[in-house]
Amino acid sequence: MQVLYFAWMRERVGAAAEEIDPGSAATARELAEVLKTRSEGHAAAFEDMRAVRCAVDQEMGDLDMPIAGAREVAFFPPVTGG
Amino acid sequence: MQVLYFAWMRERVGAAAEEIDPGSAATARELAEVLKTRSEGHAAAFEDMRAVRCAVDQEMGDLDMPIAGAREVAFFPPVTGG
Amino acid sequence: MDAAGAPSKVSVQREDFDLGTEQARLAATSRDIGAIVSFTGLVREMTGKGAIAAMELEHWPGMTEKALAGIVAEAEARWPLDGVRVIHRHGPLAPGDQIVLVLAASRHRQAAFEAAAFLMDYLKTRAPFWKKESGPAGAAWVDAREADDTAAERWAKS
Amino acid sequence: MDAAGAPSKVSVQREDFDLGTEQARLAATSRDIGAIVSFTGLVREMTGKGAIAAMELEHWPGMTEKALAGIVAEAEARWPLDGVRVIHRHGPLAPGDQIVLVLAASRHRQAAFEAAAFLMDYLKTRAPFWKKESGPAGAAWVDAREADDTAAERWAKS
Repeated sequence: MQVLYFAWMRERVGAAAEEIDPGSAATARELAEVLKTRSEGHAAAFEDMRAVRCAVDQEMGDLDMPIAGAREVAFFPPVTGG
Repeated sequence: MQVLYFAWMRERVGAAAEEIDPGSAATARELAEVLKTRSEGHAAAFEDMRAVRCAVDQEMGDLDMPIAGAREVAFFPPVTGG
Repeated sequence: MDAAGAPSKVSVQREDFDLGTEQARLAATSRDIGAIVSFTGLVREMTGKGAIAAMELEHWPGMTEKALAGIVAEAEARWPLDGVRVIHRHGPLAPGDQIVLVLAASRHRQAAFEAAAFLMDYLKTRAPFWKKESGPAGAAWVDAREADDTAAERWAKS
Repeated sequence: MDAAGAPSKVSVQREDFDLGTEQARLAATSRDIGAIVSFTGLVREMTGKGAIAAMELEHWPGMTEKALAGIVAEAEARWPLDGVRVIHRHGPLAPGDQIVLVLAASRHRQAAFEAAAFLMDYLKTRAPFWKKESGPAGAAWVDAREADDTAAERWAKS
Protein backbone atom coordinates (compact mmCIF):
# COMPACT_ATOMS: atom_id res chain seq x y z
CA MET A 1 0.00 0.00 0.00
CA GLN A 2 1.28 3.43 -0.95
CA VAL A 3 1.22 5.97 1.92
CA LEU A 4 1.51 9.71 1.11
CA TYR A 5 2.41 12.61 3.41
CA PHE A 6 2.00 16.33 2.87
CA ALA A 7 3.19 19.61 4.41
CA TRP A 8 4.67 19.31 7.91
CA MET A 9 3.74 15.61 8.11
CA ARG A 10 5.94 15.04 5.04
CA GLU A 11 8.75 17.05 6.64
CA ARG A 12 8.56 15.15 9.93
CA VAL A 13 8.40 11.71 8.29
CA GLY A 14 11.21 12.75 5.94
CA ALA A 15 9.48 11.33 2.86
CA ALA A 16 6.58 12.24 0.57
CA ALA A 17 5.62 8.60 -0.01
CA GLU A 18 6.47 5.12 1.16
CA GLU A 19 5.37 1.55 0.41
CA ILE A 20 3.85 0.02 3.55
CA ASP A 21 2.44 -3.35 4.58
CA PRO A 22 -0.64 -2.34 6.60
CA GLY A 23 -0.60 -5.64 8.52
CA SER A 24 -3.88 -6.05 10.35
CA ALA A 25 -4.76 -2.32 10.29
CA ALA A 26 -8.39 -1.97 9.13
CA THR A 27 -8.82 1.82 9.28
CA ALA A 28 -6.69 4.89 8.58
CA ARG A 29 -6.39 5.43 12.34
CA GLU A 30 -5.08 1.90 12.88
CA LEU A 31 -2.66 2.37 9.99
CA ALA A 32 -1.39 5.53 11.69
CA GLU A 33 -0.67 3.46 14.82
CA VAL A 34 1.43 1.07 12.72
CA LEU A 35 3.27 3.96 11.00
CA LYS A 36 4.04 5.73 14.30
CA THR A 37 6.39 2.91 15.32
CA ARG A 38 8.59 3.21 12.20
CA SER A 39 10.76 6.16 13.34
CA GLU A 40 10.92 9.15 15.62
CA GLY A 41 9.91 11.27 12.65
CA HIS A 42 6.80 9.18 12.07
CA ALA A 43 5.96 9.39 15.77
CA ALA A 44 6.30 13.20 15.60
CA ALA A 45 4.11 13.40 12.49
CA PHE A 46 1.29 11.47 14.19
CA GLU A 47 1.84 13.03 17.63
CA ASP A 48 -1.46 14.95 17.68
CA MET A 49 -4.08 12.95 15.80
CA ARG A 50 -6.57 15.86 16.04
CA ALA A 51 -4.36 17.65 13.50
CA VAL A 52 -4.27 14.70 11.07
CA ARG A 53 -6.58 14.43 8.05
CA CYS A 54 -6.67 11.54 5.58
CA ALA A 55 -7.81 10.36 2.19
CA VAL A 56 -8.21 6.76 1.02
CA ASP A 57 -7.72 6.30 -2.73
CA GLN A 58 -8.16 10.08 -3.10
CA GLU A 59 -11.45 10.18 -1.20
CA MET A 60 -11.19 12.47 1.81
CA GLY A 61 -12.82 11.14 4.94
CA ASP A 62 -12.28 10.70 8.66
CA LEU A 63 -9.67 8.54 10.33
CA ASP A 64 -12.11 5.70 10.84
CA MET A 65 -12.44 5.11 7.09
CA PRO A 66 -11.74 1.49 6.17
CA ILE A 67 -8.53 0.93 4.19
CA ALA A 68 -9.13 -2.68 3.12
CA GLY A 69 -8.18 -3.07 -0.55
CA ALA A 70 -6.96 0.54 -0.83
CA ARG A 71 -3.98 1.22 -3.07
CA GLU A 72 -3.19 4.60 -1.54
CA VAL A 73 -3.70 6.27 1.82
CA ALA A 74 -2.71 9.91 2.34
CA PHE A 75 -2.13 11.73 5.64
CA PHE A 76 -1.96 15.52 5.87
CA PRO A 77 -2.64 18.48 8.16
CA PRO A 78 -5.83 20.58 7.72
CA VAL A 79 -5.65 22.33 4.35
CA THR A 80 -4.76 26.03 4.16
CA GLY A 81 -5.17 27.02 0.52
CA GLY A 82 -7.17 29.84 -0.99
CA MET B 1 -38.92 76.34 -6.49
CA GLN B 2 -37.21 74.10 -9.06
CA VAL B 3 -39.03 70.79 -9.70
CA LEU B 4 -37.17 67.95 -11.46
CA TYR B 5 -38.58 64.86 -13.16
CA PHE B 6 -36.79 61.68 -14.25
CA ALA B 7 -37.42 58.63 -16.43
CA TRP B 8 -41.09 58.02 -17.34
CA MET B 9 -42.25 60.86 -15.08
CA ARG B 10 -40.09 63.22 -17.16
CA GLU B 11 -41.55 61.76 -20.37
CA ARG B 12 -45.16 62.10 -19.17
CA VAL B 13 -44.69 65.66 -17.88
CA GLY B 14 -42.83 66.52 -21.07
CA ALA B 15 -40.07 68.40 -19.25
CA ALA B 16 -37.02 67.56 -17.15
CA ALA B 17 -37.42 70.62 -14.92
CA GLU B 18 -39.81 73.50 -14.28
CA GLU B 19 -40.00 76.51 -11.99
CA ILE B 20 -43.04 76.19 -9.71
CA ASP B 21 -44.75 78.26 -7.04
CA PRO B 22 -45.58 75.63 -4.40
CA GLY B 23 -48.38 77.76 -3.00
CA SER B 24 -49.46 76.39 0.36
CA ALA B 25 -48.02 72.89 -0.26
CA ALA B 26 -46.04 71.90 2.85
CA THR B 27 -44.86 68.41 1.82
CA ALA B 28 -43.73 66.67 -1.37
CA ARG B 29 -47.08 64.89 -1.50
CA GLU B 30 -48.99 68.17 -1.29
CA LEU B 31 -46.73 69.62 -3.97
CA ALA B 32 -47.59 66.63 -6.18
CA GLU B 33 -51.29 67.45 -5.77
CA VAL B 34 -50.59 70.99 -7.01
CA LEU B 35 -48.50 69.72 -9.95
CA LYS B 36 -51.15 67.17 -11.02
CA THR B 37 -53.50 70.00 -12.02
CA ARG B 38 -51.04 71.59 -14.43
CA SER B 39 -51.64 69.31 -17.44
CA GLU B 40 -52.82 65.90 -18.53
CA GLY B 41 -49.18 64.85 -18.69
CA HIS B 42 -48.61 65.91 -15.08
CA ALA B 43 -51.74 64.04 -14.03
CA ALA B 44 -50.47 60.91 -15.80
CA ALA B 45 -47.05 61.23 -14.15
CA PHE B 46 -48.58 61.37 -10.67
CA GLU B 47 -51.38 58.89 -11.44
CA ASP B 48 -50.07 56.16 -9.12
CA MET B 49 -48.39 57.77 -6.12
CA ARG B 50 -47.13 54.38 -4.91
CA ALA B 51 -44.71 54.49 -7.87
CA VAL B 52 -43.44 57.98 -7.07
CA ARG B 53 -40.25 58.65 -5.12
CA CYS B 54 -38.87 62.07 -4.19
CA ALA B 55 -35.86 64.02 -3.00
CA VAL B 56 -35.84 67.45 -1.39
CA ASP B 57 -32.66 69.43 -2.01
CA GLN B 58 -30.99 66.15 -3.09
CA GLU B 59 -31.96 64.28 0.09
CA MET B 60 -34.06 61.25 -0.73
CA GLY B 61 -37.00 60.69 1.57
CA ASP B 62 -40.69 59.82 1.61
CA LEU B 63 -43.49 61.90 0.17
CA ASP B 64 -44.31 63.41 3.54
CA MET B 65 -40.97 65.22 3.71
CA PRO B 66 -41.44 68.96 4.36
CA ILE B 67 -40.53 71.19 1.42
CA ALA B 68 -40.56 74.55 3.22
CA GLY B 69 -37.55 76.61 2.13
CA ALA B 70 -36.40 73.96 -0.36
CA ARG B 71 -34.78 75.16 -3.58
CA GLU B 72 -35.29 71.91 -5.45
CA VAL B 73 -37.75 69.01 -5.29
CA ALA B 74 -37.28 65.97 -7.52
CA PHE B 75 -39.87 63.33 -8.43
CA PHE B 76 -38.93 60.00 -10.01
CA PRO B 77 -39.94 56.34 -10.27
CA PRO B 78 -38.17 53.69 -8.17
CA VAL B 79 -34.53 53.49 -9.31
CA THR B 80 -33.37 50.63 -11.54
CA GLY B 81 -29.61 51.03 -11.87
CA GLY B 82 -26.87 48.49 -11.22
CA MET C 1 -8.21 61.61 -8.93
CA ASP C 2 -9.88 63.49 -6.08
CA ALA C 3 -8.73 66.83 -4.65
CA ALA C 4 -6.14 65.14 -2.44
CA GLY C 5 -4.61 63.31 -5.41
CA ALA C 6 -5.99 59.94 -4.30
CA PRO C 7 -7.72 57.76 -6.90
CA SER C 8 -11.48 58.42 -7.02
CA LYS C 9 -13.67 55.89 -5.27
CA VAL C 10 -16.71 56.73 -7.38
CA SER C 11 -17.09 57.42 -11.11
CA VAL C 12 -20.24 58.00 -13.17
CA GLN C 13 -19.30 57.94 -16.83
CA ARG C 14 -20.45 57.19 -20.38
CA GLU C 15 -17.16 55.39 -21.19
CA ASP C 16 -16.54 51.70 -20.64
CA PHE C 17 -14.20 50.54 -17.86
CA ASP C 18 -11.51 47.89 -17.59
CA LEU C 19 -11.81 45.47 -14.67
CA GLY C 20 -8.16 44.40 -14.78
CA THR C 21 -6.88 47.98 -14.70
CA GLU C 22 -9.22 49.00 -11.89
CA GLN C 23 -8.38 46.00 -9.71
CA ALA C 24 -4.63 46.36 -10.27
CA ARG C 25 -4.87 50.01 -9.21
CA LEU C 26 -6.74 49.07 -6.05
CA ALA C 27 -4.38 46.19 -5.22
CA ALA C 28 -1.38 48.51 -5.51
CA THR C 29 -2.61 50.81 -2.72
CA SER C 30 -1.74 48.41 0.12
CA ARG C 31 0.32 45.26 0.61
CA ASP C 32 -1.95 44.11 3.41
CA ILE C 33 -4.84 43.35 1.07
CA GLY C 34 -5.58 39.63 1.11
CA ALA C 35 -8.91 39.57 -0.73
CA ILE C 36 -10.53 41.53 -3.54
CA VAL C 37 -14.11 40.90 -4.63
CA SER C 38 -15.45 42.40 -7.84
CA PHE C 39 -18.96 42.63 -9.17
CA THR C 40 -19.58 43.42 -12.83
CA GLY C 41 -23.09 44.03 -14.10
CA LEU C 42 -23.74 43.44 -17.82
CA VAL C 43 -26.61 44.22 -20.19
CA ARG C 44 -28.35 40.89 -20.78
CA GLU C 45 -29.62 40.10 -24.23
CA MET C 46 -32.56 38.12 -22.79
CA THR C 47 -32.81 35.99 -25.87
CA GLY C 48 -36.39 35.02 -26.64
CA LYS C 49 -39.57 36.99 -26.08
CA GLY C 50 -38.12 39.82 -23.99
CA ALA C 51 -35.09 40.28 -26.26
CA ILE C 52 -33.19 43.51 -25.71
CA ALA C 53 -31.63 45.35 -28.66
CA ALA C 54 -30.49 48.44 -26.76
CA MET C 55 -30.61 50.12 -23.38
CA GLU C 56 -30.56 53.74 -22.32
CA LEU C 57 -29.43 54.53 -18.78
CA GLU C 58 -30.71 57.83 -17.45
CA HIS C 59 -29.19 59.32 -14.32
CA TRP C 60 -29.28 62.46 -12.21
CA PRO C 61 -25.98 64.27 -12.78
CA GLY C 62 -24.41 65.49 -9.56
CA MET C 63 -26.82 63.60 -7.34
CA THR C 64 -25.66 60.21 -8.63
CA GLU C 65 -22.06 60.75 -7.50
CA LYS C 66 -23.30 62.01 -4.14
CA ALA C 67 -25.54 58.98 -3.62
CA LEU C 68 -22.75 56.55 -4.57
CA ALA C 69 -20.24 58.31 -2.31
CA GLY C 70 -22.71 57.99 0.56
CA ILE C 71 -23.13 54.27 -0.07
CA VAL C 72 -19.33 53.81 -0.20
CA ALA C 73 -18.92 55.71 3.08
CA GLU C 74 -21.49 53.46 4.71
CA ALA C 75 -19.69 50.32 3.51
CA GLU C 76 -16.39 51.67 4.83
CA ALA C 77 -17.99 52.33 8.22
CA ARG C 78 -19.34 48.78 8.41
CA TRP C 79 -16.40 46.68 7.18
CA PRO C 80 -12.60 46.97 7.57
CA LEU C 81 -11.89 47.79 3.92
CA ASP C 82 -8.52 48.61 2.38
CA GLY C 83 -10.07 49.91 -0.81
CA VAL C 84 -13.38 50.45 -2.60
CA ARG C 85 -14.21 51.40 -6.18
CA VAL C 86 -17.58 51.98 -7.84
CA ILE C 87 -18.02 52.80 -11.53
CA HIS C 88 -21.48 53.21 -13.04
CA ARG C 89 -22.08 54.00 -16.68
CA HIS C 90 -24.92 56.04 -18.17
CA GLY C 91 -26.12 56.73 -21.71
CA PRO C 92 -26.73 54.22 -24.51
CA LEU C 93 -25.67 50.60 -23.98
CA ALA C 94 -25.95 47.39 -25.99
CA PRO C 95 -26.34 43.74 -24.94
CA GLY C 96 -23.10 42.42 -23.50
CA ASP C 97 -21.96 45.90 -22.45
CA GLN C 98 -20.66 46.46 -18.94
CA ILE C 99 -22.96 48.65 -16.79
CA VAL C 100 -21.48 48.73 -13.32
CA LEU C 101 -18.33 47.72 -11.45
CA VAL C 102 -17.94 47.37 -7.70
CA LEU C 103 -14.61 46.42 -6.10
CA ALA C 104 -14.03 45.80 -2.38
CA ALA C 105 -10.60 44.99 -0.96
CA SER C 106 -9.89 43.83 2.57
CA ARG C 107 -7.53 41.78 4.68
CA HIS C 108 -10.20 39.09 4.96
CA ARG C 109 -12.45 37.57 2.34
CA GLN C 110 -15.66 37.71 4.35
CA ALA C 111 -15.47 41.50 4.64
CA ALA C 112 -14.70 41.87 0.92
CA PHE C 113 -17.63 39.62 -0.09
CA GLU C 114 -20.11 41.27 2.26
CA ALA C 115 -19.09 44.83 1.39
CA ALA C 116 -19.37 44.16 -2.36
CA ALA C 117 -22.82 42.59 -1.97
CA PHE C 118 -23.92 45.48 0.28
CA LEU C 119 -22.68 48.08 -2.21
CA MET C 120 -24.65 46.44 -5.02
CA ASP C 121 -27.82 46.03 -2.94
CA TYR C 122 -27.76 49.66 -1.83
CA LEU C 123 -26.81 50.94 -5.27
CA LYS C 124 -29.75 49.04 -6.79
CA THR C 125 -32.26 50.72 -4.47
CA ARG C 126 -30.69 54.13 -3.72
CA ALA C 127 -28.62 55.39 -6.65
CA PRO C 128 -30.64 57.52 -9.10
CA PHE C 129 -30.37 55.50 -12.32
CA TRP C 130 -33.24 54.43 -14.55
CA LYS C 131 -33.03 51.84 -17.34
CA LYS C 132 -35.04 52.01 -20.54
CA GLU C 133 -34.86 48.92 -22.72
CA SER C 134 -35.66 48.71 -26.42
CA GLY C 135 -36.48 45.56 -28.34
CA PRO C 136 -38.71 44.26 -31.12
CA ALA C 137 -41.77 45.15 -29.00
CA GLY C 138 -40.71 48.78 -28.55
CA ALA C 139 -39.12 50.69 -25.68
CA ALA C 140 -40.08 50.39 -22.02
CA TRP C 141 -38.78 51.61 -18.69
CA VAL C 142 -37.56 48.74 -16.53
CA ASP C 143 -39.70 48.07 -13.45
CA ALA C 144 -38.03 48.10 -10.05
CA ARG C 145 -37.79 44.61 -8.62
CA GLU C 146 -39.23 43.90 -5.21
CA ALA C 147 -36.39 41.40 -4.74
CA ASP C 148 -33.97 44.34 -4.78
CA ASP C 149 -35.77 46.03 -1.89
CA THR C 150 -35.72 42.76 0.03
CA ALA C 151 -32.00 42.36 -0.67
CA ALA C 152 -31.28 45.88 0.60
CA GLU C 153 -33.38 45.41 3.70
CA ARG C 154 -31.24 42.53 4.96
CA TRP C 155 -28.50 45.08 5.75
CA ALA C 156 -30.79 47.22 7.94
CA LYS C 157 -29.41 47.56 11.44
CA SER C 158 -31.77 46.34 14.11
CA MET D 1 -9.26 23.52 -22.93
CA ASP D 2 -10.89 20.29 -21.83
CA ALA D 3 -11.37 17.20 -23.98
CA ALA D 4 -14.55 18.63 -25.55
CA GLY D 5 -12.76 21.83 -26.55
CA ALA D 6 -14.56 23.91 -23.92
CA PRO D 7 -12.49 26.25 -21.73
CA SER D 8 -11.33 24.54 -18.53
CA LYS D 9 -13.27 25.38 -15.41
CA VAL D 10 -10.38 24.48 -13.09
CA SER D 11 -6.64 25.15 -13.36
CA VAL D 12 -3.87 24.42 -10.88
CA GLN D 13 -0.71 26.14 -12.07
CA ARG D 14 2.58 27.77 -11.06
CA GLU D 15 2.04 30.69 -13.46
CA ASP D 16 0.22 33.89 -12.61
CA PHE D 17 -3.23 34.59 -14.09
CA ASP D 18 -4.92 37.67 -15.52
CA LEU D 19 -8.30 38.58 -14.07
CA GLY D 20 -9.36 40.72 -17.03
CA THR D 21 -8.58 37.97 -19.57
CA GLU D 22 -10.34 35.29 -17.54
CA GLN D 23 -13.47 37.35 -16.96
CA ALA D 24 -13.68 38.44 -20.62
CA ARG D 25 -13.44 34.77 -21.68
CA LEU D 26 -16.25 33.81 -19.29
CA ALA D 27 -18.45 36.76 -20.31
CA ALA D 28 -18.10 35.79 -23.98
CA THR D 29 -19.66 32.36 -23.44
CA SER D 30 -23.25 33.65 -23.09
CA ARG D 31 -25.15 36.87 -23.76
CA ASP D 32 -27.59 36.11 -20.98
CA ILE D 33 -25.03 36.73 -18.24
CA GLY D 34 -26.09 39.72 -16.15
CA ALA D 35 -23.67 39.41 -13.24
CA ILE D 36 -20.10 38.24 -12.73
CA VAL D 37 -18.49 38.07 -9.30
CA SER D 38 -14.77 37.54 -8.93
CA PHE D 39 -12.69 36.72 -5.89
CA THR D 40 -8.94 37.21 -5.97
CA GLY D 41 -6.77 36.05 -3.07
CA LEU D 42 -3.40 37.74 -2.61
CA VAL D 43 -0.32 37.04 -0.47
CA ARG D 44 -0.44 39.61 2.33
CA GLU D 45 2.78 41.18 3.48
CA MET D 46 1.47 41.43 7.05
CA THR D 47 3.70 44.37 7.82
CA GLY D 48 4.89 44.33 11.44
CA LYS D 49 5.69 41.37 13.66
CA GLY D 50 4.33 38.61 11.43
CA ALA D 51 5.91 40.03 8.27
CA ILE D 52 6.03 37.61 5.35
CA ALA D 53 8.96 37.62 2.93
CA ALA D 54 7.93 34.57 0.91
CA MET D 55 5.37 31.82 0.70
CA GLU D 56 5.52 28.27 -0.63
CA LEU D 57 2.25 26.62 -1.63
CA GLU D 58 2.37 22.84 -1.58
CA HIS D 59 -0.40 20.85 -3.23
CA TRP D 60 -1.31 17.28 -4.13
CA PRO D 61 -0.96 16.99 -7.91
CA GLY D 62 -3.90 15.20 -9.52
CA MET D 63 -5.98 15.25 -6.37
CA THR D 64 -6.14 19.07 -6.28
CA GLU D 65 -7.83 19.31 -9.69
CA LYS D 66 -10.24 16.55 -8.71
CA ALA D 67 -11.18 18.31 -5.45
CA LEU D 68 -11.69 21.66 -7.20
CA ALA D 69 -13.78 20.07 -9.97
CA GLY D 70 -15.96 18.49 -7.28
CA ILE D 71 -16.47 21.85 -5.56
CA VAL D 72 -17.34 23.50 -8.91
CA ALA D 73 -19.86 20.75 -9.70
CA GLU D 74 -21.50 21.29 -6.31
CA ALA D 75 -21.79 25.04 -6.91
CA GLU D 76 -23.31 24.40 -10.35
CA ALA D 77 -25.87 22.07 -8.81
CA ARG D 78 -26.86 24.65 -6.19
CA TRP D 79 -27.05 27.87 -8.25
CA PRO D 80 -28.16 28.68 -11.82
CA LEU D 81 -24.69 29.55 -13.13
CA ASP D 82 -23.77 30.48 -16.70
CA GLY D 83 -20.07 30.05 -16.05
CA VAL D 84 -17.51 29.20 -13.37
CA ARG D 85 -13.73 29.47 -13.30
CA VAL D 86 -11.27 28.51 -10.56
CA ILE D 87 -7.51 29.04 -10.81
CA HIS D 88 -5.22 28.15 -7.91
CA ARG D 89 -1.47 28.65 -8.00
CA HIS D 90 1.18 26.53 -6.29
CA GLY D 91 4.92 26.86 -5.78
CA PRO D 92 6.85 29.90 -4.54
CA LEU D 93 4.97 33.20 -4.09
CA ALA D 94 5.88 36.66 -2.81
CA PRO D 95 3.84 39.34 -0.98
CA GLY D 96 1.36 40.97 -3.35
CA ASP D 97 1.25 37.90 -5.62
CA GLN D 98 -2.10 36.50 -6.68
CA ILE D 99 -2.87 33.06 -5.20
CA VAL D 100 -6.37 32.16 -6.24
CA LEU D 101 -9.12 33.35 -8.60
CA VAL D 102 -12.77 32.37 -8.48
CA LEU D 103 -15.29 33.64 -11.05
CA ALA D 104 -19.03 32.98 -11.00
CA ALA D 105 -21.37 34.23 -13.74
CA SER D 106 -25.15 34.15 -13.61
CA ARG D 107 -28.28 35.89 -14.82
CA HIS D 108 -28.77 37.29 -11.32
CA ARG D 109 -26.35 38.89 -8.93
CA GLN D 110 -27.43 36.98 -5.82
CA ALA D 111 -26.54 33.62 -7.40
CA ALA D 112 -23.17 34.94 -8.59
CA PHE D 113 -22.30 36.36 -5.15
CA GLU D 114 -23.39 33.26 -3.26
CA ALA D 115 -21.69 30.81 -5.61
CA ALA D 116 -18.38 32.72 -5.46
CA ALA D 117 -18.49 32.84 -1.64
CA PHE D 118 -19.40 29.14 -1.51
CA LEU D 119 -16.55 28.20 -3.87
CA MET D 120 -14.04 30.05 -1.69
CA ASP D 121 -15.38 28.63 1.59
CA TYR D 122 -15.27 25.07 0.27
CA LEU D 123 -11.91 25.53 -1.42
CA LYS D 124 -10.46 26.82 1.88
CA THR D 125 -11.50 23.68 3.75
CA ARG D 126 -11.46 20.93 1.11
CA ALA D 127 -8.82 21.58 -1.55
CA PRO D 128 -5.44 19.99 -0.73
CA PHE D 129 -3.17 23.05 -0.52
CA TRP D 130 -0.82 23.91 2.31
CA LYS D 131 0.88 27.27 2.85
CA LYS D 132 4.34 27.69 4.32
CA GLU D 133 5.33 31.26 5.14
CA SER D 134 8.86 32.57 5.59
CA GLY D 135 9.83 35.77 7.35
CA PRO D 136 12.49 37.23 9.66
CA ALA D 137 11.49 34.70 12.34
CA GLY D 138 11.97 31.70 10.01
CA ALA D 139 9.58 29.47 8.09
CA ALA D 140 6.34 28.04 9.44
CA TRP D 141 3.34 26.15 8.09
CA VAL D 142 0.17 28.22 8.26
CA ASP D 143 -2.38 26.96 10.78
CA ALA D 144 -5.88 26.19 9.55
CA ARG D 145 -8.37 28.79 10.77
CA GLU D 146 -11.41 27.66 12.70
CA ALA D 147 -13.25 30.58 11.07
CA ASP D 148 -12.84 28.81 7.72
CA ASP D 149 -14.57 25.68 9.01
CA THR D 150 -17.38 27.83 10.39
CA ALA D 151 -17.69 29.62 7.04
CA ALA D 152 -17.91 26.32 5.15
CA GLU D 153 -20.46 24.89 7.58
CA ARG D 154 -22.99 27.62 6.80
CA TRP D 155 -23.55 25.98 3.38
CA ALA D 156 -24.38 22.57 4.90
CA LYS D 157 -27.81 21.42 3.84
CA SER D 158 -30.14 20.74 6.72
